[in-house]
Amino acid sequence: MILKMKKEDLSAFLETVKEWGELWGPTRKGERVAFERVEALSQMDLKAARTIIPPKKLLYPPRFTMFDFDDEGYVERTGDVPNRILFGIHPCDIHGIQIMDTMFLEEYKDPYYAERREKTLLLGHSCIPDEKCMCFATDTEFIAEGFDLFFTDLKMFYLVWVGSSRGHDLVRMKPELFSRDIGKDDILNYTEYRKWKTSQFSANADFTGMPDIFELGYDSSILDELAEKCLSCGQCTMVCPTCNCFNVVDEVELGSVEGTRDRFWDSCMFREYSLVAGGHNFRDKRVDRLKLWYTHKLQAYIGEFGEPACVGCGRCVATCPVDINVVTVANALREQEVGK
Amino acid sequence: MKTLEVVPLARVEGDGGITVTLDGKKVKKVTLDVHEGPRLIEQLVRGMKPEDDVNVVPRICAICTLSHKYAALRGLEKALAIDPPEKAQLTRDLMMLGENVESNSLHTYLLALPDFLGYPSAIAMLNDYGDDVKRALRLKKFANHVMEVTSGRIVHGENPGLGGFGKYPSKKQLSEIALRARELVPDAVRAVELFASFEYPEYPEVDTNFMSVNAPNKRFGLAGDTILISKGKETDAEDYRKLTSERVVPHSFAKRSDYKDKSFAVGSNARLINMGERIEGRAGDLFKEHFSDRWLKNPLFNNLAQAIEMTWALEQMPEATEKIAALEDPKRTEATRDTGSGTGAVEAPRGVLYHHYEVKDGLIEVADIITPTAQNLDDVEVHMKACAERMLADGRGDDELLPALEMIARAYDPCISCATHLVTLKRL
Amino acid sequence: MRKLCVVLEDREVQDNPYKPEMWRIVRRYPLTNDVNFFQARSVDVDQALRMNYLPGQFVMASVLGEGEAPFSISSTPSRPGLLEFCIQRVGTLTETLFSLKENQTVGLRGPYGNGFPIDKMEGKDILIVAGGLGAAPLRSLLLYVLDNRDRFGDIAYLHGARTPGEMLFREEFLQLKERDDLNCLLTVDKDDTGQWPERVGMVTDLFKELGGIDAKNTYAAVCGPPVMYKFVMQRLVKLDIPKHQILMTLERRMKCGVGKCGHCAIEYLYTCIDGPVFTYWDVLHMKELIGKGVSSDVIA
Amino acid sequence: MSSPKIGVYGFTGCAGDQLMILNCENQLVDLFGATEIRSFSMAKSDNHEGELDVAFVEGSISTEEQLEHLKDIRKRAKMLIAIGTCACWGGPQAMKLEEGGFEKRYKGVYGNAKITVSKAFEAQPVDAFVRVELKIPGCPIDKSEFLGAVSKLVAKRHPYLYRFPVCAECKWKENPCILWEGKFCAGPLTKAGCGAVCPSHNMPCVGCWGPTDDLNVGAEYNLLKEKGYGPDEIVQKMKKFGGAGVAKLVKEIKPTAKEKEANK
Ligand SMILES: Cc1cc2nc3c(=O)[nH]c(=O)nc-3n(C[C@H](O)[C@H](O)[C@H](O)COP(=O)(O)OP(=O)(O)OC[C@H]3O[C@@H](n4cnc5c(N)ncnc54)[C@H](O)[C@@H]3O)c2cc1C
Ligand code: SF4
Ligand code: SF4
Ligand code: SF4
Repeated sequence: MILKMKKEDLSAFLETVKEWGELWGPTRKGERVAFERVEALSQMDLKAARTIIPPKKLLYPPRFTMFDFDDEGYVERTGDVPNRILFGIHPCDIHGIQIMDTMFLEEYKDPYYAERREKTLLLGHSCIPDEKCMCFATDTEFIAEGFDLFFTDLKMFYLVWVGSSRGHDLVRMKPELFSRDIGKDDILNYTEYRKWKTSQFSANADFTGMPDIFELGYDSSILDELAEKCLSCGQCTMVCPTCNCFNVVDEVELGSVEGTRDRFWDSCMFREYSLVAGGHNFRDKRVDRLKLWYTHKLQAYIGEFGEPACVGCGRCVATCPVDINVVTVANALREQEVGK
Repeated sequence: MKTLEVVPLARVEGDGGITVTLDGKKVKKVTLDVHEGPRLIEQLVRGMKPEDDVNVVPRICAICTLSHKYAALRGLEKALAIDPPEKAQLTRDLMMLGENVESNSLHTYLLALPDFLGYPSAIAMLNDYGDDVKRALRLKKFANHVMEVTSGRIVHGENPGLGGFGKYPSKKQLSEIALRARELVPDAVRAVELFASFEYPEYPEVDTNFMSVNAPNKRFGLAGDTILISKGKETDAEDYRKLTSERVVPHSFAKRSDYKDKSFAVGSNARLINMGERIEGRAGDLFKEHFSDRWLKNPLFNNLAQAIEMTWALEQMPEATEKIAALEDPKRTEATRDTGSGTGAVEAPRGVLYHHYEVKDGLIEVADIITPTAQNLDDVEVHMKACAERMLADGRGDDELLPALEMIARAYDPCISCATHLVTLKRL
Repeated sequence: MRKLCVVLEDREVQDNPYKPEMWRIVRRYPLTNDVNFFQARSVDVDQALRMNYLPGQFVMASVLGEGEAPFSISSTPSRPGLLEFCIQRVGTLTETLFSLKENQTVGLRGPYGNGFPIDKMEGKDILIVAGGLGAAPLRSLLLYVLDNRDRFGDIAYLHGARTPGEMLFREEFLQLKERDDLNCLLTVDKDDTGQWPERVGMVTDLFKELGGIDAKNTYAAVCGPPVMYKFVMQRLVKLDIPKHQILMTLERRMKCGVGKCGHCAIEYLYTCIDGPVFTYWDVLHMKELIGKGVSSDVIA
Repeated sequence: MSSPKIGVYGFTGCAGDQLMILNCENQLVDLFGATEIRSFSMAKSDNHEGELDVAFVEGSISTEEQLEHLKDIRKRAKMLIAIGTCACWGGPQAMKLEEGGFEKRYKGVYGNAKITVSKAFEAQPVDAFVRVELKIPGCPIDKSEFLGAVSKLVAKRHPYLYRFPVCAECKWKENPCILWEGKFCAGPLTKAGCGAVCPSHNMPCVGCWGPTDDLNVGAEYNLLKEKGYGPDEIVQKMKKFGGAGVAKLVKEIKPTAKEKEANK
């Protein structure tokens, strides 16, 4: 279902749906763009290309408690998650959440992710690509499903895709703001918009044939050259919408048998990640870790699911201080040369 | 009731000791020794960029970390001709108020009070003075919070930098501080009342000099560009060397200072003696009520001075936070030259702290740091010696002498990483 | 045929796959100087019934306040009730496990992993090659095939240890030698006791004593230290056992056991759900492992 | 469970770590309840030396007298834990470790005057002299990291400290990267545990937790050089806190292929 909404009505709409839960959206403070809890549309920056951390932080916080325990056993800590409406997420991030859903909601469903996912409504928003966006190369620049509502900004008005029954419920909270009256001009407008968006990309990204190119170039020294530059800082994994690795530790309370089992974001770029007891490390060399990361994103996942585990959001491009990212790695492998 | 938090605060000491050498009834020597290992920080920062120096020098002392940071910033900003924005200045003032309350509350209530009340430690006071111990902890916790909000963390915060702050406290944080500061004023006043109610023994009384930084605009404050010497006399902070001729003594890794061959005192006492009349509000009234000529001779009054000062600091906070909140967050000011020299003088809780720098082509060539405890050491020895002599003449025994001397040493609030309270008597 | 395989529906019984259930340690005693035998019984009977597993599967074991780690089940599902493990003391969690007394509890969840493909192995000859701690999962397989003796062809069990003192389940295996429906060959690298009744030498030397095997009809299961794999694989390939009938278990760091934490991933395979049992053919495709001992020589 | 006997000792440093222990207002009661604090001279005067289960040692070692004391503590303690970056790595006073020049610097401060208290030498971390079971770094230590480790010890469990760099925590806090702006940040070289306080205040990490397990000092060096920093300045910035640990690492910095080319 696609509806139409006047742009000036958005604020009122968000004000209404806030009744259902906390409103979250992209905010800017200097260089920092982040999804934060807001009170009104005016606090959001809908023009920003991307937040530093993707919306995964709301579904899967950097560190949280899984269980409380005492000497009787473990009791899961769930149930304290508020309802949230996440406004302003872009198609790439919704694709990212879909990949996370596959990870966490299918076989062995993760109750922590599931709870937050269940309580978070996704209200997408169209975006203006910048020079780092490469969703055109991963086929994630548009989105057809996975959201509750999706707002496409066509300058004069919004086209609003209703993607779920819960999205529809939101519409029903303020039906007078929406119309079904879509005419020929609107369709033309939308076609123009798609063309315009497609013409905006400038990143030099091309992932075609990646699985084979990876296979062929796996042992090439090009990857060693890149790895020599890698700081092992792990920023790339923290900002990637499809990175889901975690570590688990137990904490105990001082002088007591009680404690918590906590879980926090880990990174395959860290040495400890593949370290096993006795000191053996399956990926002691930085290049082995780099290979794991990039085979996972650009090869293995394609082999398994037919699409890369990269949604083209450009975060690794915007984050890695030494320019190691899906684009530079793919190009280096293809051209057998580390680009400038 | 279970309020055991005070236990560890019973005694704070550093690595060192006081040695009193007696020969019959005569005092041969009183020395305050510092065994704390040497760190040579001034030498280490040579060749460093100023921005790196301000990370390193606060590590001289965990209790006065912000004073070191501020003194270094002042010295280096002068050297590099940086004029920090007003909001930065105000926020620095606030952070200094925080450090002042933290240190003064700890020292008055938890370290000195047991001495005056005749308890071995603050924990021992719990039964009879439990409320006071709780007051102390309240004040200290709040002051730590002020330091954390302004400087980034409780100890060695890196938020204050050259030309300004990395991040300014939020309006919400500021208004919370204002509110809490108002609530806590009575706790500070109570300390004043307690210390004003004691009899101060005459044994340690000796005339001495007092030095303190002269706060600008005829106000009471904790930083400035000139130094006041025993009221009246004023010297530019850049001439700090004339005020504090430093020397090394064989029994200590801490250097000593004197002024014109005579000892002098710095600290709350000195600040109030030199500038106390400028204080307004409740603290001003308290000062007028309790100040007397005996303050000029007897270091034990330092505790009373600290309590009054703590009241002042709390009273300042609401206005300080309002001013900060009213301003937009400015960018940090950049250096306008890369060669120059400057001396930063601030009032650390225990007295004047100097950081002098000479910078050449963007690198530090000379760093000279003079800590308040170093300046006080001679004065501590002078007063202890006088006290010991008089008490011995009066036929007092070692068991009375020892605590009396400890009490004097502690009254100066010697910084824990440079000096201590432990007294040993050595009979020849 | 009895269905032992843990299927999806069973898994969903556990609504929080990370949640350990409490089990009581009923016995714990040393097998060697750094390996202990643990026997555990579920505190909750239903839980014990749910714990139907395959040889080669593992559980995640928790000690309160210390953490969690994967351990192969050493007992056989053909003797239900108690779970058995043999655990080597190598790090933090294992050290704390060794400090637990009988009757104290541990948290267990599982079983996880694919286990050995029992269905496919039925009717075939079975060749088991164990080295060191590799005997932990292989004991489960061995006991299972022996308990279901009529459903398998010839069975050979080859086991190497460094010294007699370091051989896990030494007495148990020596006793198995008595059986004439099993070719049980035991060897030690070095006999430091002078009392060792069996062979001295490498596991690979035992292959000489196997006699002729019907390679195409044989499933080989191998588990042991990395160096052993290298040589044993060469032998097995030389014997002409098809590479997809050579089974090996891989070990990786694990934090969840259910394919979420990422640590055990090798390319797109997760050791915890796609493994830990892999065929040699699978492993030959793992680029990460090529050139790292396991498979290099065979490719060359 | 009998409560472990604990001692807390301070050597050359700022006493900040002991102060942080005292600043754990809310947990102090528990700490004193769950353990038997035999010696903690900064906190109390009735100190009993003797056998210890755990000795916490703050500060670097820089005089003969301290060294004797340290060895004595080691002898009495089942477990010795270095707390704070000075004890773990040497701290700021060890930043010139392995560069020589101690005598000169000593004279620069004390001139030729004789100090009889004890003989001084260049400050070094505790593990340069005795075995250390665990390092809890930080300048000063972080309350929760410290208490987390102590709670585990009291419960007879193994403490777990983050082994990855500050950058991880920095990203958890969603800060823009300072290196990206072309400015120095020691985050990638520094062990996490502080919560990335400095980058969260828009200030670069100065490295006060000391080096982390896994870092690429060469890569950071090259990156900063590309951004216009001079070689000496980079090394100096890296060495501010990490003392012995970083001194070893900077030796590994090798010229890049490009530099080698240029030098030819
Ligand atoms: C499928 C599988 C089956 C195993 N079966 C057995 C067995 O039957 N007996 C036995 O003694 N050991 C077995 N191991 C190895 C065992 O898991 C490790 O020895 C154990 O994790 C060491 O934990 P630790 O806390 O003592 O070591 P530490 O070095 O302190 O490790 C800390 C944590 O890292 C992880 N970790 C470290 N080493 C390993 C490793 N080798 N594998 C997986 N995670 C690791 C764990 O989460 C562990 O708790 C098995 C491993 C796997 C993957
Ligand atoms: S690839 Fe870049 S972001 Fe990732 S760990 Fe290496 S340096 Fe850090
Ligand atoms: S700002 Fe510093 S700590 Fe944060 S990610 Fe960048 S390099 Fe790491
Ligand atoms: S960010 Fe770096 S400098 Fe700041 S506290 Fe953490 S470790 Fe220390």
